[in-house]
Amino acid sequence: MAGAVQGLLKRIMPQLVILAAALLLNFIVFPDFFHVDFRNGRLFGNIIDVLNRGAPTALLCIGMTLVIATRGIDLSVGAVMAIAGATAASLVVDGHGWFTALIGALATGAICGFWNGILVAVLRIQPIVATLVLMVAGRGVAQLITEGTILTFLNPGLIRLGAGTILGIPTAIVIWICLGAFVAFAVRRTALGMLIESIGINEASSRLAGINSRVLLVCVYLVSGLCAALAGVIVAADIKGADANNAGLWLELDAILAVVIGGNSLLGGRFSIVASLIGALIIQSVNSVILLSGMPPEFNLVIKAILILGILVIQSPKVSYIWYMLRASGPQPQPDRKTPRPHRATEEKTQ
Amino acid sequence: ADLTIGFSQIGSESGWRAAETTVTKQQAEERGIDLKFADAQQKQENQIKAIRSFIAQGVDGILIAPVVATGWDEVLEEAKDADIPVVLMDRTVDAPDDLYLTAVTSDLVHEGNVAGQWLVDEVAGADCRVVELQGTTGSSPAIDRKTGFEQALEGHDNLEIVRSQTGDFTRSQGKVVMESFLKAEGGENICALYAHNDDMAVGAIQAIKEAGLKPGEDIKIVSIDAVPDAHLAIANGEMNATIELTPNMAGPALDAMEAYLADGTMPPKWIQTESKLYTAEDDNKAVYEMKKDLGY
Amino acid sequence: MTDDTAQIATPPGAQDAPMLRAIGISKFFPGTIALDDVALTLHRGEVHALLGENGAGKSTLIKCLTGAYKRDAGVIELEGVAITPTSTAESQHLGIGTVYQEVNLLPNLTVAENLYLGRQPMRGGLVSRRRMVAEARAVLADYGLDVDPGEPLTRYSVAVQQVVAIARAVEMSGKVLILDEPTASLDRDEVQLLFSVIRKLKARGLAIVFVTHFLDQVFEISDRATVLRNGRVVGTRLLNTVSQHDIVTLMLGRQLEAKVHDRQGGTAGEMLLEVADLGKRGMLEPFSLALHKGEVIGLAGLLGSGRTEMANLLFGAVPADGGTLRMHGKEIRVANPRDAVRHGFALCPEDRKTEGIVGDLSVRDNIVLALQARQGWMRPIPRAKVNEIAEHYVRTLDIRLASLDMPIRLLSGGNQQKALLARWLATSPDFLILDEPTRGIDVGAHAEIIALIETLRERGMSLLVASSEMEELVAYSTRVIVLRDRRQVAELTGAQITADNIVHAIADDPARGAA
Amino acid sequence: MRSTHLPLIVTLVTFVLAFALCGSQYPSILSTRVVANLLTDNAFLGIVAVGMTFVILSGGIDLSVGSVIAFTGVLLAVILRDTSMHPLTAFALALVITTAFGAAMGATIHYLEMPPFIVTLAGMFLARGAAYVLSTDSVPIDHAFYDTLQGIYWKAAGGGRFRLIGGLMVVTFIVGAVVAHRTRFGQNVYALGGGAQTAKLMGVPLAQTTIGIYAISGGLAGLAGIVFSLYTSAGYSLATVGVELDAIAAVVIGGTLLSGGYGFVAGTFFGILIMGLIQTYIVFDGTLSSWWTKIVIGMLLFAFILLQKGLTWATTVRKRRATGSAALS
Ligand SMILES: Nc1ncnc2c1ncn2[C@@H]1O[C@H](COP(=O)(O)OP(=O)(O)OP(=O)(O)O)[C@@H](O)[C@H]1O
Ligand SMILES: Nc1ncnc2c1ncn2[C@@H]1O[C@H](COP(=O)(O)OP(=O)(O)OP(=O)(O)O)[C@@H](O)[C@H]1O
Ligand SMILES: [Mg+2]
Ligand SMILES: [Mg+2]
Repeated sequence: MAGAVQGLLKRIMPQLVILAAALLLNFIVFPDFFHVDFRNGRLFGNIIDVLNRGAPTALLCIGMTLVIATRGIDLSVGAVMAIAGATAASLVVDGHGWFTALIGALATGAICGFWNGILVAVLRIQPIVATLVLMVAGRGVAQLITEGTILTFLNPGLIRLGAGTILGIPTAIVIWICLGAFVAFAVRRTALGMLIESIGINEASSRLAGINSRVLLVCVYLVSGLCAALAGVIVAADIKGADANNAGLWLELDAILAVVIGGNSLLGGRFSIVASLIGALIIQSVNSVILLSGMPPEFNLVIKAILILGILVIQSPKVSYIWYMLRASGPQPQPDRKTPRPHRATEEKTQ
Repeated sequence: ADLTIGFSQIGSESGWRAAETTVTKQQAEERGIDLKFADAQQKQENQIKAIRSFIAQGVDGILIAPVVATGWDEVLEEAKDADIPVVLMDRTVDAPDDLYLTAVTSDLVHEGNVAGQWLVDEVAGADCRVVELQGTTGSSPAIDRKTGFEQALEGHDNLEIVRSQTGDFTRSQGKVVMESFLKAEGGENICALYAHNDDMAVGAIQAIKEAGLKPGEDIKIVSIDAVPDAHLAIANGEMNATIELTPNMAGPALDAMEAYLADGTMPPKWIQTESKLYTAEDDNKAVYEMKKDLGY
Repeated sequence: MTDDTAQIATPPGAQDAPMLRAIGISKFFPGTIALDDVALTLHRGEVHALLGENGAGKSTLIKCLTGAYKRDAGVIELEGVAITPTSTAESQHLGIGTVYQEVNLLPNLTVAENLYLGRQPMRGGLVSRRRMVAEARAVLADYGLDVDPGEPLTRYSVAVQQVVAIARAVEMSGKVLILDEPTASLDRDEVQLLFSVIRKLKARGLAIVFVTHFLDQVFEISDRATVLRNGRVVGTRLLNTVSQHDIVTLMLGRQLEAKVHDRQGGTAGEMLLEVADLGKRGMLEPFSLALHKGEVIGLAGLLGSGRTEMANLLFGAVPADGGTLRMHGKEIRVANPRDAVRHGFALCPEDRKTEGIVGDLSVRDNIVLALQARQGWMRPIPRAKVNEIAEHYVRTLDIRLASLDMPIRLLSGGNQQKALLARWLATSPDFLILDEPTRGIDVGAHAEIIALIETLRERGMSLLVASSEMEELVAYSTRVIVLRDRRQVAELTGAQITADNIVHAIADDPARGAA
Repeated sequence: MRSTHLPLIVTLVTFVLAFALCGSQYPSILSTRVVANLLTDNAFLGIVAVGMTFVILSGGIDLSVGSVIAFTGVLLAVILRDTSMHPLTAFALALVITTAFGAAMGATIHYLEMPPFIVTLAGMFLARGAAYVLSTDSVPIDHAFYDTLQGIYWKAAGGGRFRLIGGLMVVTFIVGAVVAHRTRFGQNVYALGGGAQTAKLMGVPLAQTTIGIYAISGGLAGLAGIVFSLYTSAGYSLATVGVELDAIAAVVIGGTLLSGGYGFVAGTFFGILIMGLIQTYIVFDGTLSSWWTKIVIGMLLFAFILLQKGLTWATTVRKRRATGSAALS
């Protein structure tokens, strides 16, 4: 047990360091960054914002991590967010309760995930393309539900999910931390984690070893769909309205970025959800730097690009291998796990 | 004879845009015009493709809501050659004006100007630190509405724009960015918010509330478009003013088109729609009821 | 023993300067010393066998010589000039052609493209595909291979691919040719064709390194042999001065007592599995088979005869399009490997790289994978249990590794094979299917595995073993099924099971082209 | 016909069928105008798609192209506005910059062993951001030379105008096809897609090839940027958002496997035409609302992928049956 914790720490150390650096940067551009106080019933401060605004990405990258671990990718999550938000909104607008709305939204998310799963696992369409379909069409579906308008709602129950608080902590924060913890724990306490990694590394072998790769794949995309749906509901609740066209726009890229910053290989295999979550926070802190710096908006993208690049280079396998070579040897640290990445990219290719 | 008219719409990125589409379709229907609608998904190339297809199809006239001012000469020439009249909606293009019949637009700079003017009068000389929520970086509404607003503030040193960041014309970004403003400046040090569209303003209102301040009182809010939710907010005293950008550009446009096709009457090159200012004085409840079914 | 033997052991015809000399080569991997101060001298026109147990360091040495790995110490001289190739490309330009252990060709290219990658015949600055195909056909003909070079490589069997890889290496090698277990998946005739090519090159004065675990092949083709053990050279011998026995002792560092098995009561046990005309169109003619407990059925046949297909069909890896299976008398459905595992089947596939190992998972996880899969994800095997299982098999199968946590792809070929065996033994199956179980396994392990099969049989397990090695089949089979052209052509039992009989059953075979 | 050519055939057939189908519904689709429009309007997309084909064939992906096009456009516009540089010089400069940019990404991918998806994603932000910094406003280009270039077209019977840029695209495709299939570099690209590690052991110069591939993609994105600026005679930092996805879709519809190693440049050409056809069809129909447009595009994309899968699968199964025995004879 203690060993497991230690292992986890060892695994997420680079991410923690980078996160610390990013927060420090915030502190430099805005000295009051770490200041938190309690205003009309809620914790109030930039740190809280980072946690709160990181929620959608964080939720997305829980599912995305699993998908990527199976050597897949899910471009549709942004669109699924929009659909789920729209569903929830239209349900409450039609006078249903917030719980019904939530369930309805999650259901649509599940359906979307299932669809992706079938395309990937059964029809054997390459994940990028398979999910591209829903990425394109999904937003349309969402707008179909809202008929192109921003569907505003006033249902307090639903709004609480996004803008409310629990014991002064914004609900969104509570949700993503709990879900993240739960999933991370679940995959490691059961054999799921290992089986998912196994099919991500070599599906042929895994099938021959008797793993039910199809069902597993479908489940993984389903989970991704559910996470996206939850994120969608939170985003909609946060602005008291479902904005079909903009909700979660391009957020899939942030989620994938978070997973990679979390040190997970896009080629599947070993994964760590916790690390991905930290990755999401890193991205959000970068956004926060941009907002607080007060630079004119035309610089946003350049700043973001440069910071992200820096981060990725720092933890790129090669660089960390050099690190590791400088520090004397130890049994199998990251480098040897990662350096041969291109390696596996290329074996067991059987089209 | 009932006409076939192609309409190349930018997309459906905002409530206002959706309303414009709805109204256009209604207008066409009333006139018994067969409207061919093409959504360009925010891409100029798609609009150009659409127009070319309209020409190939031999429609009687073309309506364009250009996504950007530049880059239309070539395709407009082709339309001219096929002598199909083109009417621009809600944005002019910088092409020789013999290439299109007329342009039905509001004056974006003017809108910003009205907003600025209102704020100047509102604060009446008192010092006021203003924060600005810009539209999508690079989009002409964002640029012009900024310019207009700044023009209005010129010479009024009591008004100062202390922070200006893009909120991408969306509610959620509006809220996020406003949150950061409130922290970076301190809510009590901000006296007014100028948002380039109502969606962002509505988002910002929520951020202000969550910060424990009273939108409309502690922080004055003026924005542009006059979408239903904005009227509602004004009615609830959470917002102070909005400048209307009418979604009904198609009415005048189609009138001009029909007249021209009927007997070649040349409309003026620019049909400006009015930029009406709505404040708490107006009966926003009523306006809301009236507008809320226009598909905003 | 010291290396002065190397000086003694210089071939008569080699007074001139050596073609390639490597001195003091060392290579360290985290947790392993793969090579420790290794010396190797190759003379012109000699075939030099490189021998050693699994994990002795043969492949690593080769990779260091060809620049696939960066050596940590040592000097390499080619014709007296020190060289430090940093990539295979470089060593190729220097005239060192190599066939690495696993078939290393590109599945997406055609045979010809694979053969000529990097040196395509050009015309007018452009690659001339027609000439490429024509030349490829000519070259492959030397190896008795009549395939369409314009077709994708993957259309042909492992064997064909292996030959193409060899042909490519030969074409590349102006001075040195290195073959790492080239014959692992070849059958007799192909081996003979290969040897005739090697002799030609030898006559042309090339130096040839030949890695294999088949000692009789070593003695047939090689002049000298260098033996590695745990990354050290334990000796270099002129082969006409020593016996197989000496070499084996040198490799293992101990005597290998050859035990003779006498099998009585082959089909003693009760009926386990009855297969009735199972088959798949275009892959394998429907066949029937009755398998008793404690029976080892050997599958003999030439490459491409359909042994792998039979194994795959039985295991549900390839869905059959007809036939029934009855286990313990009652009918069962095996539509996919999961069903098979549930019914106590197990299959060690032929192609360990793409169908066996899960490269990046630790050896530990790889060993328990099948067991875990059968238990389902809800019931994880407790950590302690996992370690226990893993350690048990690492011990009993003598798998050489730095730690149970190292990714399995870092194990040497033979050790990977053992780990896979462990994976399936851990599920304690009733019916174990082995497809080429001893491919790439060293003599010591070879004997161990044969012994293992024996003990499993005695414990009442039933096995189906596909193998290209007659002696091996004879050693453990209680019954031998011979396949030809994807059809069962003969069944030998009891006393009939002799190498000759099997060869005959296979041999009288009209059509035999590719593969 | 070789089994490897199958996807190409499939795409071609699909296009012809689709074209005939649309034509039967809207006869005016079969006019020279529409054909000319297909070439003109998709010129820039086609040119990027050629580069994208190389990248995807090598098992990589390049998300930066859309931004690079926009950047090039803005760069040209700003140069021509603020300096007296001749367009041709500006073109050369732009091509050098974008090619270098691509090469830099390739180098990062190879030497730092970072996944292309991420490196080019960062590249996408960077290029777009650079465009913003140059000018957020859209900058019109009016230069005599541009007018002359735009003036070059052949007006076919039926009013279709075959413009310079359309021709440029076709030329790019032809050159691309030759490079991919008839040069050693091209073969190395395929090898890389088949398996980097194996390719390395077979002596393929990984660094050189990878960098080359992304340089080509960058360079062609630059060329596409030039074409786009000719197309719109302006530079706009918000232009061509998401074009990378269109290009990827075109490449995939064209029968190239995203996992690399299998595919044809020519296939991409038909992929482009198919996508163009979809849009034309939707416009001709003219009844779809904004959201149905999205949905229909998605569904058609899906339909094409499915059709390909189906055809490929059907034929390969037959093939395998054949091989079973072929391998032996
Ligand atoms: N990349 C690596 N990282 C760590 N250890 C390695 C690596 N490659 C090889 N080894 C270890 O080096 C030793 C030698 O491996 P090598 O493949 O050379 O053995 P071999 O003689 O070829 O065995 P075989 O006959 O089974 O092919 C083995 O213990 C193997 O585990
Ligand atoms: N799925 C397949 N499609 C087409 N051909 C195949 C397929 N599987 C095998 N073959 C061909 O059928 C022949 C059978 O190969 P296979 O390896 O199964 O035979 P084998 O008897 O197992 O020989 P070995 O196991 O010694 O290689 C090979 O020539 C191979 O090319
Ligand atoms: Mg080896
Ligand atoms: Mg076989």
